[in-house]
Amino acid sequence: MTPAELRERVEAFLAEHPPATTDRREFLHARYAAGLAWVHFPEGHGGLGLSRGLHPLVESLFTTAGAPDNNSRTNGIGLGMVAPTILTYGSEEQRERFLEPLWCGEEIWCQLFSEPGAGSDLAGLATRAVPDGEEWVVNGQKVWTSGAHNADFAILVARTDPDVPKHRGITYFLADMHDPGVDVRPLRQITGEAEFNEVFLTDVRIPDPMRVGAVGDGWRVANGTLNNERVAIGGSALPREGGMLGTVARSWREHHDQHTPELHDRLMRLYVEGEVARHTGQRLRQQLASGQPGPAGATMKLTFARLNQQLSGLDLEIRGAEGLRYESEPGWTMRRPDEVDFTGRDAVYRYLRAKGNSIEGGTSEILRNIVAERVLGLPAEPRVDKDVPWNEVPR
Amino acid sequence: MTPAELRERVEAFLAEHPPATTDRREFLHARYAAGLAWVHFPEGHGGLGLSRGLHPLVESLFTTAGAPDNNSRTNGIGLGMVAPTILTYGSEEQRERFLEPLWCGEEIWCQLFSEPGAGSDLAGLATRAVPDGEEWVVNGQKVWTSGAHNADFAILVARTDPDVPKHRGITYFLADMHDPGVDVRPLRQITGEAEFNEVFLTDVRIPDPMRVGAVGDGWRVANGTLNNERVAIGGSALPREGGMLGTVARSWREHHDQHTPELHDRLMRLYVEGEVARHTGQRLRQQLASGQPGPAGATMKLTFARLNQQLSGLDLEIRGAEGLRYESEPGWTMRRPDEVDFTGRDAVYRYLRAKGNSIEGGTSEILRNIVAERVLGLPAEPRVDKDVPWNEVPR
Amino acid sequence: MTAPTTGPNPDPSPDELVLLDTDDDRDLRATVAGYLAARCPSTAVAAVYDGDRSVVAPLWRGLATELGLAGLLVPESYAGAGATPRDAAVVLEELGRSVAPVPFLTSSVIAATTLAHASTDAGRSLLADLAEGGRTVALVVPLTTAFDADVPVVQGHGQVHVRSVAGALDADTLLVPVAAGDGIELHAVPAGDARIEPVVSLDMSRELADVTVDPTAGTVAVEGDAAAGVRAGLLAGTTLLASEQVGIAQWCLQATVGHLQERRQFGRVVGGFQALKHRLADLYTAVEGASATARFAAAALAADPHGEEARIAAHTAAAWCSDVAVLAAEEAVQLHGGIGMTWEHPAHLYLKRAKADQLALGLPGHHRARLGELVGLTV
Amino acid sequence: MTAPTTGPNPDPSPDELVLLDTDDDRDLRATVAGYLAARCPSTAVAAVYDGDRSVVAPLWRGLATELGLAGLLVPESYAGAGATPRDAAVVLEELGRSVAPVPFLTSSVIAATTLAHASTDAGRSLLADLAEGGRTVALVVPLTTAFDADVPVVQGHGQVHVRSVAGALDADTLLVPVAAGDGIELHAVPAGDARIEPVVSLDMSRELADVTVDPTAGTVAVEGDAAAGVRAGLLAGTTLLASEQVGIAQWCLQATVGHLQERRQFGRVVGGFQALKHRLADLYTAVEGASATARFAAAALAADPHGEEARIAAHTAAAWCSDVAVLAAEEAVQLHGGIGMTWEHPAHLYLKRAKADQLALGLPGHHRARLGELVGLTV
Repeated sequence: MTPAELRERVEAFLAEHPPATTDRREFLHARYAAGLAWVHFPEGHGGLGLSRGLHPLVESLFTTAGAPDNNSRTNGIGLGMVAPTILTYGSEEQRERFLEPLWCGEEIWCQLFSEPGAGSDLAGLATRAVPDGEEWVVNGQKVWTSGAHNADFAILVARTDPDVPKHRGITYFLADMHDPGVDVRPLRQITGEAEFNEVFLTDVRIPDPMRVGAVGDGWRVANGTLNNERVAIGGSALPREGGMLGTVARSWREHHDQHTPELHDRLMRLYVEGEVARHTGQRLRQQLASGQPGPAGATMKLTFARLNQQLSGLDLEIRGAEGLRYESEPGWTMRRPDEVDFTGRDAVYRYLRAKGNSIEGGTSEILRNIVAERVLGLPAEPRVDKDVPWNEVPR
Repeated sequence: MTPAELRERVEAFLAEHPPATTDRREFLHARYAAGLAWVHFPEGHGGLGLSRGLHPLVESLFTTAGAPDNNSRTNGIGLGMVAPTILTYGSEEQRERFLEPLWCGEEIWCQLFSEPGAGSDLAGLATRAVPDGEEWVVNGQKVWTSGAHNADFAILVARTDPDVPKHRGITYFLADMHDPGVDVRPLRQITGEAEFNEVFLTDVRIPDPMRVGAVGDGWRVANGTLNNERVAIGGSALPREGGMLGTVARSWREHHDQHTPELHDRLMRLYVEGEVARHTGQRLRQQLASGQPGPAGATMKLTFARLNQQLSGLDLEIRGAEGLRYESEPGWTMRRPDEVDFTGRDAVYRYLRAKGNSIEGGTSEILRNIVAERVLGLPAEPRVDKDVPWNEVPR
Repeated sequence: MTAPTTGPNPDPSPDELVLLDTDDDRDLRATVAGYLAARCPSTAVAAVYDGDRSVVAPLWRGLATELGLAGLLVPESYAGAGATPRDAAVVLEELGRSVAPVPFLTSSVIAATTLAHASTDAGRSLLADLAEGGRTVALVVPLTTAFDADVPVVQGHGQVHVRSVAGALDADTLLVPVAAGDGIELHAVPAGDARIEPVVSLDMSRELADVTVDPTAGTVAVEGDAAAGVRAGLLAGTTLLASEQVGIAQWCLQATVGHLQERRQFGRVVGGFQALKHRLADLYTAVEGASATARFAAAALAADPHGEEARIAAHTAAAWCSDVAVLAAEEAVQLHGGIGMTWEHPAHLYLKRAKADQLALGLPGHHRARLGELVGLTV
Repeated sequence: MTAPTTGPNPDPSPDELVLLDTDDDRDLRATVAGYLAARCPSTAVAAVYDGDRSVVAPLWRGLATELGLAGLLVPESYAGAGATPRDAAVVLEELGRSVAPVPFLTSSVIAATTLAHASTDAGRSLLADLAEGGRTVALVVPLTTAFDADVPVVQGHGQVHVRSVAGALDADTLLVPVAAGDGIELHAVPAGDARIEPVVSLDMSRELADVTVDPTAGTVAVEGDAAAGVRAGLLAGTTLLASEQVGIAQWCLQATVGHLQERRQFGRVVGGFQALKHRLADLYTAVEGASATARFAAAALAADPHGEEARIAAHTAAAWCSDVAVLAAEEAVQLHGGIGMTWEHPAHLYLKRAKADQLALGLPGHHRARLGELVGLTV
């Protein structure tokens, strides 16, 4: 289907379901049924089996038409990571059960992957899942779980066989966050608030049909999920002066008293890098659209994190004495925000929060390894734990 | 002995041997005999057994008095590396034979360490030394030998036992560069000239008494030599705007037409770093003088290399169109200079030559390993070749 | 390939400034460090961010009077310790190392050095009270004021507003620069006679306040042209802030190295991964440079507080140490991984102090530009 | 810890500029690359530094006429290929990749684009001759002239001297900007009528010359205000120099990765050491950015040569690609170890070209400052 044809199809749908007058829930389910939810998904599952590159076009047409939102902000993990994983690795039963309510924003998802002892080395995870009849019994601790306190379901990786090397003893599950054994506790971060959670799992029971992929094959499935995450990051087009760059450019234009040639050149260096990132992202999307596989996500995320951090740090210098004040509500007071808010809060928040950008979703160190090994073909790190049973590796 | 007493001692010597009227050779041998050659050496070997920290004082008093120079420029390796090695690891016979003519600049030394296949991994060297009666027969190729074409003697490391792990099969020798088996060929570098040489060794014969340290103990001795090298680098005090910084500051003052705020801030960043390096060096010398061991050389050499490179690169930008011209004699024409000339030649030469500063005498990568492991106590790299016989390691 | 070796020493300066700790320095450091270890846990500093300032007053009283640090830089003739900026540098390295929420920099360095120019009995007795720890004083200028900028004076009638003042919350006496004719005089105003509103600050361990004060209030402490005194105070503050930044940077480097020596991933000690080793080696080099440079600046100020060398050294130290402390804190957060992003781990306290210090008393770029003017390198 | 995911696409721009090679691009690239591989070995380029320029003339004749690149950007109405800057970008990536010592940039890009403003028969026929490869033309300005600076005109009487001109040594015709009233006109001067002295240059693969010429000599190619033409020529030169820099950077990255995949030390492949892996990953990211940005600039120039977008993109590409090419060449020399410092290894040819290109047509800092003015960010 050509972009033009697709555009017609969307316009036809909008004519039939005027956003202004159509009930939100009805609109969303109709859009799903029409295959216009995510056009790169197969027919019958909210898509039309088109190329991924066409999705942004559809998205923007609906946005422009004022179509109702499907909780894309609070359900980012569900839409960005869970859905493609269930589509690719899940059972037909799981697709039927989960994809539509997920896309419609009726069921919110979170991700139970990282652990205190398994961050970059996710495959070293220690949460155990033991079979018990038709169910699995899960015990362990997860951390850095965003949205766990709002989530209905979670994607979960647990160790089902400690006696084999770490990558081979992991299994991937869909867990019910309303299970009594799930204890969600806020994890306060340096901004003062708690975006994330620690999740303690005590005898959580998961029916075997909620397993994704084969027993012991969870590492492969988890990598599928994480690749989607990296594609999602920095994967969408920004206008010039979009994102953090626009914010800092505005504060430059507002804080004339602080202008010095030195701050100006640093701003322009970052402006140039922002433009470079924009053009790089555009080319990566064109490669994706034309079916050329690109290293995509990894380099974009590296750049996104560095730019956010350098820009938000420079912003404080540009603001001078005002940069020393943290006056946007609620200041340091502990709270549970629904999302990262790089626009609504002040420069101090942005500076501190941006520090997480090079850690969350794969540290910049791990991403550089990925680029060096998978893109440049340089040798992997010497792996001392690769062929050793998980329970014999020192930790 | 206090600095004041030492100063008196030097002034007495100068009164007895007026530099203006004393024969150069006579003066140098007298200074050696008086223990004022290198006061931190033991009595009888040109020193007074004082602390190393007092040497600069003596050096400057003699310089100020216009005392004759001992070829310190052309014999830098002899003075900086060979002498301390012979003093610490050599036999009494070797000290007697070599130290005085070395210090007086009558015998010039070079260093036969690096090989095409053994640069950073010096211990992987492949030059073989085989015993033959009271002599050793040496075959192999060395590279990056500065001054080999002027040298009378060389310090040489060669493999005497290929069947043990690399560090244990190396022996350290003093070699006669006039041996017929020594073939010195110029190695042209990116400046167009050939400061260094390749040295091909074919059945070079070395009497066993010219061995330094025990057979198989050469790695330990070589490390002693290299540590001296690193102490020597950046080890002497510079005035403000000394070295490359002064050169570039001058070109800033001369090239007014090229001034921009951006170039100015980059210049000032490097100016600050230059001052920081100067203060750091001063403190390191004070630590040395007060007998506190410091990580010394490694961090200074890292800084020295980076500053030289960034300053000389900035200099070309400051000069604009003039920075595109390589007009100092002899331009690109191949020649054999006696020394690195950061002051006599033009900015293009400095830019290109400075590139070597982060490679020669230990690459910056190796130096960072040294700082991380020896100073910060971080783990060493996984060593796959540590316990493997040298001749079984792939190369 | 052999590096060029260095020639004979062109500048031995046998009487060069000493950049090492003396035995006295080591004793002073041990005393301060021990006191802080016992009375200033990082949990107490973090509590300040949640509005619990209970650690502040007793800690400052103890440092000021028990250890007698309040008057460290005050001449003995004013009941001070008559110590030099070199000694204050040692103290500030330790205060930075534990991000102590005390007004030593604002009262005992900036205000005390300014008051050394006191020209009235009121001013002199205030200095003596400060020295004994009886009074804590804050100079009422924005924290971002550079020592070589025009002194921001309070002028106009009635209540005048000064934003983002450091040390005012802890002070019982404010030192207010007031326009007097074509000069500046300093008024000593009881804190109770001014409105001092706390500001939610990036760095709550040096919490700012907005001060509203009547320029005619208080007694005159320095008459005529007090600008010289204010500049001297801010010069001392700039010079010694660099030592605080050194303490911050050293803590961050040490904590990060310690963490990476313990933390294991992929069956290896994380500190053994070469990319991290090289970053830490570079950071170590930068921090070593910072500590030598800050000490040089303090020694230069001690040697000649009015000399150009002291100003050159202050600009150099401010430009370098500000950025190094921020770099060290940012690397600490990053290299601790997720844990460094949590409230529970103290790294954030150092990040916030380091970033606030970078903006304090003139930006690094400002100091580089001014340094250029002093050494004859201008655009 | 999960990264914030991105919301719906705010700017899909379905008609955005294409930054990928088309099939035609791939054919053109293969043709040029194949020709250079056969006729421009790095040893021949190194020989130029020793005064042996024998590779230059036949190589340029072949590229200009056999491959028909001389008139690539010249409209078909002037016997040119009527191609766009996008095509020229592909050619310059390949010329950069083999540091080819040919005047394509100076004659076929800068001079040709300038002459497209020809207003006389002499000028038009010169453009046609250039397009057929019959003539090679050089604009007589210093190589460091920026497209948005005042056009440096030759004025005065008798012999006037212009230093550091690129392409003049290879040209048979010089294009001389001459002051005419309050405007500028361009004179076409036979090379034989001027003194052209070779300059020992940092980059001998684009050897400079000092030109001495009589402003009254030659025939008028562009009358009245030729400044627009010169600026257009230099804008095209700046835009496409970025693609040359991309070719340089890509060669350096590829050669370094290749070397490190082979070289063994400590019993390990050197490319497996993490510190080097991370540096190369960062370099790769920078080089990928450079290639997307240079291509965007060429596409923007093709889309609207007079538009602001083209100027914004040119400044951006010049600022980024200049520094990335230098970084890539410097990393190549460093990471090849000693061998990269030798004359025998080609790395130095790329270092010299990259550094010279950084100084050409305006420094990166100049382009950043001008970009600021265009996007409304000024000091």
